Amino acid sequence: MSMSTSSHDTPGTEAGADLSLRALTKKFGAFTAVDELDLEVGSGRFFALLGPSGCGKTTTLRMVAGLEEPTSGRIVLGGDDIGRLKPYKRPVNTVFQNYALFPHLDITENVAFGLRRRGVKDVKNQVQEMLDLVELGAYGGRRPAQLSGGQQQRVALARALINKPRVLLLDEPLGALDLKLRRQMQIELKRIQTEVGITFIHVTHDQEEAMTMADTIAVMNKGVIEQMGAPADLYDNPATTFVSNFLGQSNLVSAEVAGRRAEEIVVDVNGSKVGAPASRARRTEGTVWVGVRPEKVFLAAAGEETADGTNTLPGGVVSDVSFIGVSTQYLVEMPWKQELTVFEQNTGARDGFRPGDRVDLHWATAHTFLLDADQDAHAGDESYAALAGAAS
Amino acid sequence: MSMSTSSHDTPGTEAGADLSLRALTKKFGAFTAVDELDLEVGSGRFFALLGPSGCGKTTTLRMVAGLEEPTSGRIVLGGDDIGRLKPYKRPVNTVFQNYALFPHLDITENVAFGLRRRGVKDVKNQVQEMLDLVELGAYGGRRPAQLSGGQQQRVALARALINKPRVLLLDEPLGALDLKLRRQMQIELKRIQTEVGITFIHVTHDQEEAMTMADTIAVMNKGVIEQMGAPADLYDNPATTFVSNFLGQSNLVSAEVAGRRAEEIVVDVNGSKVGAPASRARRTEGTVWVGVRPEKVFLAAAGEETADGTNTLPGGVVSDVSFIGVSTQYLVEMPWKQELTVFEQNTGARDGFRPGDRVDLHWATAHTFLLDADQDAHAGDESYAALAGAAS
Amino acid sequence: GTQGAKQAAGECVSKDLSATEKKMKFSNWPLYIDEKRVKQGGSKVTVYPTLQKFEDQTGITVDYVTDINDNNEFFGIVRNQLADCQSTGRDMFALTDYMAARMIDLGWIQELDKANMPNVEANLSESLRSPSWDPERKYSAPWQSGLTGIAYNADLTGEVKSFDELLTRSDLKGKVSLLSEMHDTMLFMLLLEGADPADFTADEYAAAIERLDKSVQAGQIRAFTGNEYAQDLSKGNIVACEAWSGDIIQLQFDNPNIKFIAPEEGLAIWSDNMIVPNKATHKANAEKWMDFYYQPEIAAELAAWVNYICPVDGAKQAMEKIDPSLVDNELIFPGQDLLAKTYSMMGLDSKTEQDYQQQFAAVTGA
Amino acid sequence: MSVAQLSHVVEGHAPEPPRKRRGRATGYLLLLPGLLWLVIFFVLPTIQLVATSLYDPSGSLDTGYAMTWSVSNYFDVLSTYQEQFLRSLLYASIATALSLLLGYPLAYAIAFKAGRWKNLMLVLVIAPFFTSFLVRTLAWKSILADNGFLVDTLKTLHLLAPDGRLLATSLAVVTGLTYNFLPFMVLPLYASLEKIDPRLVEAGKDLYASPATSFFKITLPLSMPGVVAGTLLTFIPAAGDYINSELLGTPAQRMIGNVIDSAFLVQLDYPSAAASSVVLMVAITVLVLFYVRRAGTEELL
Amino acid sequence: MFVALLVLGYMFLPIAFVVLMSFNDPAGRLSYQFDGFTWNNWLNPCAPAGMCEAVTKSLQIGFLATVFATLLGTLVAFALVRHRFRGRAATSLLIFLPMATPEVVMGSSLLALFAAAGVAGSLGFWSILVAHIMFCLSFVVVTVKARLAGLDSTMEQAAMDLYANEWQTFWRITFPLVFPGILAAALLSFSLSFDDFIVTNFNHGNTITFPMFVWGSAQRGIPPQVNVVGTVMFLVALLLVLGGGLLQRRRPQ
Ligand SMILES: Nc1ncnc2c1ncn2[C@@H]1O[C@H](COP(=O)(O)OP(=O)(O)OP(=O)(O)O)[C@@H](O)[C@H]1O
Ligand SMILES: Nc1ncnc2c1ncn2[C@@H]1O[C@H](COP(=O)(O)OP(=O)(O)OP(=O)(O)O)[C@@H](O)[C@H]1O
Ligand SMILES: NCCCCNCCCN
Ligand SMILES: [Mg+2]
Ligand SMILES: [Mg+2]
Repeated sequence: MSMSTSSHDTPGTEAGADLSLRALTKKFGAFTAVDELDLEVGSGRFFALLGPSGCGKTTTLRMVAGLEEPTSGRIVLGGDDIGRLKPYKRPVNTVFQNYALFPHLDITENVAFGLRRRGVKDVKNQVQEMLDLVELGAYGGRRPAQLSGGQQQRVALARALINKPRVLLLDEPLGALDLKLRRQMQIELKRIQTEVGITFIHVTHDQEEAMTMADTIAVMNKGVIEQMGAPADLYDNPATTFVSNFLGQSNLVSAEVAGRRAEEIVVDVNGSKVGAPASRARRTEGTVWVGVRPEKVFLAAAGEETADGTNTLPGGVVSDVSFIGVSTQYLVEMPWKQELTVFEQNTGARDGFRPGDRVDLHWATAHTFLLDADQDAHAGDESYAALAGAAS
Repeated sequence: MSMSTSSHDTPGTEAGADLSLRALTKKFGAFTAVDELDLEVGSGRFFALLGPSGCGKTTTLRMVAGLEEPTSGRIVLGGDDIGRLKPYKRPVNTVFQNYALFPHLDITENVAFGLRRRGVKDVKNQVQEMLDLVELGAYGGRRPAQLSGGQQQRVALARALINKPRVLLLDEPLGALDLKLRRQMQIELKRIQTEVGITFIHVTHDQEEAMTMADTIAVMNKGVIEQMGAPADLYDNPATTFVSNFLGQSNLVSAEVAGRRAEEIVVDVNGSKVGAPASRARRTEGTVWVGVRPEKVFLAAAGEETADGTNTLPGGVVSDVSFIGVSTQYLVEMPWKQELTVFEQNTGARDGFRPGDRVDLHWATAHTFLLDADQDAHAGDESYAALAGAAS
Repeated sequence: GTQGAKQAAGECVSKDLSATEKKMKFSNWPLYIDEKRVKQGGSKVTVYPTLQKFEDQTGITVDYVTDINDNNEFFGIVRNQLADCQSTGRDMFALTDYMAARMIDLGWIQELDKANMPNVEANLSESLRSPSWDPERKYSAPWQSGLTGIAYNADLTGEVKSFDELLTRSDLKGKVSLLSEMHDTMLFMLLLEGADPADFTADEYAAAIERLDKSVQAGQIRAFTGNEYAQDLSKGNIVACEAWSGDIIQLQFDNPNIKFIAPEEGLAIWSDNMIVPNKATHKANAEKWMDFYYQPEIAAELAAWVNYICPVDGAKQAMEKIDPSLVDNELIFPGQDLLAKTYSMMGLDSKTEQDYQQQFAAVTGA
Repeated sequence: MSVAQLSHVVEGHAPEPPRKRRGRATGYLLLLPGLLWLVIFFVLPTIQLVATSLYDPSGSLDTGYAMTWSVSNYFDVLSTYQEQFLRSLLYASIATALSLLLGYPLAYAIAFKAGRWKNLMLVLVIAPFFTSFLVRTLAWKSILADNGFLVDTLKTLHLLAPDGRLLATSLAVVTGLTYNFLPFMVLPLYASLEKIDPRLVEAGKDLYASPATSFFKITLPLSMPGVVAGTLLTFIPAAGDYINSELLGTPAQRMIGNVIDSAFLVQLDYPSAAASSVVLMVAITVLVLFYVRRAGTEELL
Repeated sequence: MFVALLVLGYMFLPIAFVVLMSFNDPAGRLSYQFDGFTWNNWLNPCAPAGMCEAVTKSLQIGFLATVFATLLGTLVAFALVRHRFRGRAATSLLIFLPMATPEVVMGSSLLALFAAAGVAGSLGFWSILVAHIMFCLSFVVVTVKARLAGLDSTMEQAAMDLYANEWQTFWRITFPLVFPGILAAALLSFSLSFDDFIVTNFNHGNTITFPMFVWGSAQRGIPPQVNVVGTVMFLVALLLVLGGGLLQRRRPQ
């Protein structure tokens, strides 16, 4: 599998470098953590690597940083093969998940560390500038233990950025922060990246984080990249059940391809005819998964409305309603006993439904996608996996 | 301040007990962590205590559990004053944030601990039943270290529940779990509470968690309860800027009360007249904060639409657009330089706006609330606090 | 296995450096030389008057150390070196007859040059001139002789008359110490058994050991000690003990109620002998020392302080000038009556010695 | 449980596998000087000790000792010094128990109650090490002296019989041993107590455990690694000590250490001395293994 | 807490006595009770013949034993934590055994070896040193190992990532972070060596260390200056540890 986002697809600064991983593989004994991975990252990009725990994200980053030796494959940075260089010879820096600040050095010395190792002059000023950039100008004399989590995080960032690496690797740098602080730091990080124009490769568990920050997302699973692209592309047009479930939620319903009209594939879902754009069909015959995002679905009282160009699944019964402030989340039980999810923003424009209400589900044909039915409908659904694991 | 939710408001099982805290105060030296707190929790309720870090949630819970001695005030459970009982004499159990499982005992013995201390017979069967309830029937022989975080969490729950306490205290029991697992555990917890009918008092930082799980939420700030009620009530009708910011996000705009017509207060926002239901006005004269939730606001191209019963603020310019899958978040800069936030669900019904587009903001009069302008507009906005703190 | 410890004569002698190095080191017992406390730079220090005289007269600096507490213990300290033909760091030490005998037998002791010691030749008491283990005094010269008897603290107990009382009197229980050297203590035990210490059988010895063990088991004996008994006796932890004559007289300066008596069973008599070990590099200096202390006046001055039996003829006369009250002191110049009550233990071959020592050790627990 | 596992108990944590495989050569190179040192000056001597214990007992200093594989030495010392052997183990056990009894509250207080005095208290536990062990034991001898202030006071208060004494008793020896090895008990206890999450104790109280029950069911079991390490570090040196018995006891309190010391240094009876040493070492190893196995399988993680 | 203070009191009773006696002006030659106050012992600490020489010997041996044991032990600890090799279990056992061996046994077996090797006659400074290094070694390994095992390896990775080569990583990161452990080990070694009597007693030849001096003088009457040395050592320990703690706490603003 080979994918690429090169810098000429989207405008970006040219300060970073093209990073390209070629058939990169890492085995731990018999276990393959990263499997013939191919990847191109354009310079100046904010690239997010997303995937479930254990899929090989950290291992990939460590190979790029030189902290792990690849079993095979190459790592090319701006034309040079850096795959066998010692970590301290690579123009690549890392922001570690636990920050890994040096507890015995003050903030200034932490940030200055890389420059000093390279014998750079005028360290003082550069450090001060960098601390100002991360808004910690006044904290240079403190020890890491005297800073809060968010501040430590920014020190780690400054310590890496000051070296003007050609690629900055971020391994869940926000993982340890609490929700609100995390959102705040996301904005900071994005601001800084825009300012410095360095290529960022950002590993995260948090899809919302990936979607708001990155210009390219790669979804990784079991050592390989399942899909890669701009956030909205990936979200709207998932290529696999794994991606459709892992990135946001999806309703996936089993259906049979019934025919084709113009640019549309028509499928039969338990007797209802539903259309999908041919361009979003990953499979065009036989059994397929019909997919639609919960927020794209519109609930209507049974039999009430229909419009042209709209798919309808009738006969649902509301089984659960949860109010979550911004929106309300409905579970609707369909006649074939499957529960589908529908999100409705609480705009206040209309009253909601209650459990027991009979409803029809409507959505635009354009928002439908078709996936290969051979794939597991629950792939990538971690809460499902957790439940299954617990019950086993 | 005194508030109550009693069990006859909403049907609930009667297994739990009414808990009532009266003028409960806890001082640490000169610092007052909990300040004359009054609280009534109806039996069988799922009660959520929400508030920023350090506001006194844990201290309150610890006083109820008996792990901290109140400086003054009373704790009454089902009519009995338990405020001076030793912790091990109280029919109250706690699920600790870090679980606090006994590492030297296996799961069965962890769960059996409370029963054994009370000399209960037939411990074996009860433990097995309880483990089955939390879906860990097969794990009795393991040590806590051999379980995953989510599993440990359920053991902690089982260990507390097996004692059939009259009140179960949960101090951020899900805080350490990752996002997806957390959502999964929320569903579990809610299911179990429904099944056992015990009064739950649940402390959390996560508003979404509070809103989906609890039937009553109390928002706490600096040792006192700012507001209490059903989740939707609290969300739609915040009494203070603190609540409006802490529970979800709010746009708060400074305005002058300009008059009153029927059940509506009219205010002037930088020249635009905006209405608010009198029932949702916490202040009816002079300077006020006009509040509206981001998801209630509808963006339209400048000058395009208006409807009756709708408030409009014209002259905005889109300054930032973030796609977050389910919805898109807009920042709109108003003529008076304030940035307002608007959420729009990605229903696919229309194309979004781009940065630079000129837009008007519209929302239903009914969704407007008015707050006391003496309050800090940023109270309870933790990301703002974090930013301010970092810059200081 | 290990090699035997015996050395052939003359094999381990080092070159004598006395001519160039005006110094020597002498290991001796505590309470065995005349002392004086003098103020020096604000604090009191102890000086040894006769030793100072020696240093002044000869220009030899003497390192005088009191690190002999018990013959066997000291043997243990120097045996490795001597058996290995290495220096002990000492030029001379004073050991009791049987131990001196043992070391000479092992070939560890250097022969003395009598030409350097005219005073010794002239003044050594007749009775001490030819012990069986060094008939010609080729290797040794007595430092002092002494008596082993009983001491008690009259402040803390009534008179203790016999060794038997020491072992049996209930008011003394746990406040009695005996000497840790087998030769000292077993001599009295043999007397109690009715055996002759100068000629006893293994069975008699076994019976004596048995008797000692009973006292130990009964908790009568608080300690088996070397010379350190003096401390516990003066502190009061011990109220009565087996003791060496001169020590006790010296303790009387600080506490007149500490008494020395001759037990009804008799007394032990012994001499401590100056000997020069192999590899000592200042033998000639040591010989000068011996010669110096065999001047009657010096000997008397020493005896007047240490109160041990003086081995030097003419010292009694010299004493007239120093302290006439001591001329008739039986403990310094014993008469025939006293000497008649004294015993010493017969010589033992090394095999028997080892066996007896082991039996004794098993009782003393050390 | 093997002796290797035992060592981990003493160290208080399980071995963790090396993180990264680096050059083996470097590893061996780092080990070499230290291990060589231990082999030459610990292992070889121990082998020599065993060899010496089999020398011909009828040898003597004068003749030297021949290697005759005389296993009988063992029977001889066991029968002659049986009493001292047993006493050593008994005293060491009592002293260990007393140290535990005294050391536990101290370690507990330092870990949980000392607050800002914690460091100071820890220092106070370690500092006595620097005042020579002999000097302190001699100080005890003076403090407990028959005519000393302490005994006089106790006699005046009728807490001690008029002819009673403190010095030169089993009590003095055992308290001396307890005193000397108390820091070896307190430090590991403190280390393991400090690791205990106080919330576990709170959880216990929340689950109906009274303070006493909480202690026995939670705190104590969780501090077992410290208890095991502390008791070993106290028991082992105490069983071999002879200074306390020598200075504070009488011949009736002599321990095997005295026997070994005197046999080696005064009697110069090498075979018996070595045999006694070996017996002591074996006895301790067996006891310790037995103890660790019991403590290990029942209470340890 | 009360019991704890009592226990601390028990631990300090003899030390208080030692401090008191360091000011004693003994009336007689064999006095071990407080007869009167004087500064003399403090003003003339070296008055007793041989004592200061013995203290010097002990300090020398303590210092050298500390340096060597700390060096060798630290290397072993690094090997154990950071390297993979055969015979790890045997090595751990070998490290543990000296701690599980009573001192008499250790001292006597060393003497047995020296005797068999025919060097028993030349024991002294070197044999004491060798023995002290031996028994301090295990304690060093255990102490440093604990610190090293607790060291977060991402620190070192971060350093490498920040252009520090292996050597710089070791000296700038690993070593400073492990240093408190090494220091603690060194302190422990020094106190074990300085305090040792039993092992030394077996292998000292003609060399007199401070404990040997105390033992010897205990037989003839302890000079009060011994208490001065005891008091000074105690104060030095107190200052060292407290000072070290303060130094760690004192951090730039
Ligand atoms: N040193 C190692 N030895 C053996 N297996 C390893 C090693 N490091 C990682 N693995 C395995 O390789 C797989 C990938 O690990 P990696 O750390 O890259 O996952 P990840 O995607 O970063 O997961 P997470 O999101 O949990 O951090 C995992 O199954 C892990 O157990
Ligand atoms: N033992 C104590 N001594 C002094 N102050 C304390 C103590 N315990 C808590 N406090 C203070 O009391 C306040 C309330 O603490 P509490 O733990 O109840 O907060 P919380 O609401 O649970 O916060 P969080 O969400 O961070 O858990 C805090 O400012 C805290 O610092
Ligand atoms: N204070 C001097 C004591 C001398 C004792 N000498 C030896 C005794 C005989 N065994
Ligand atoms: Mg990872
Ligand atoms: Mg809390």
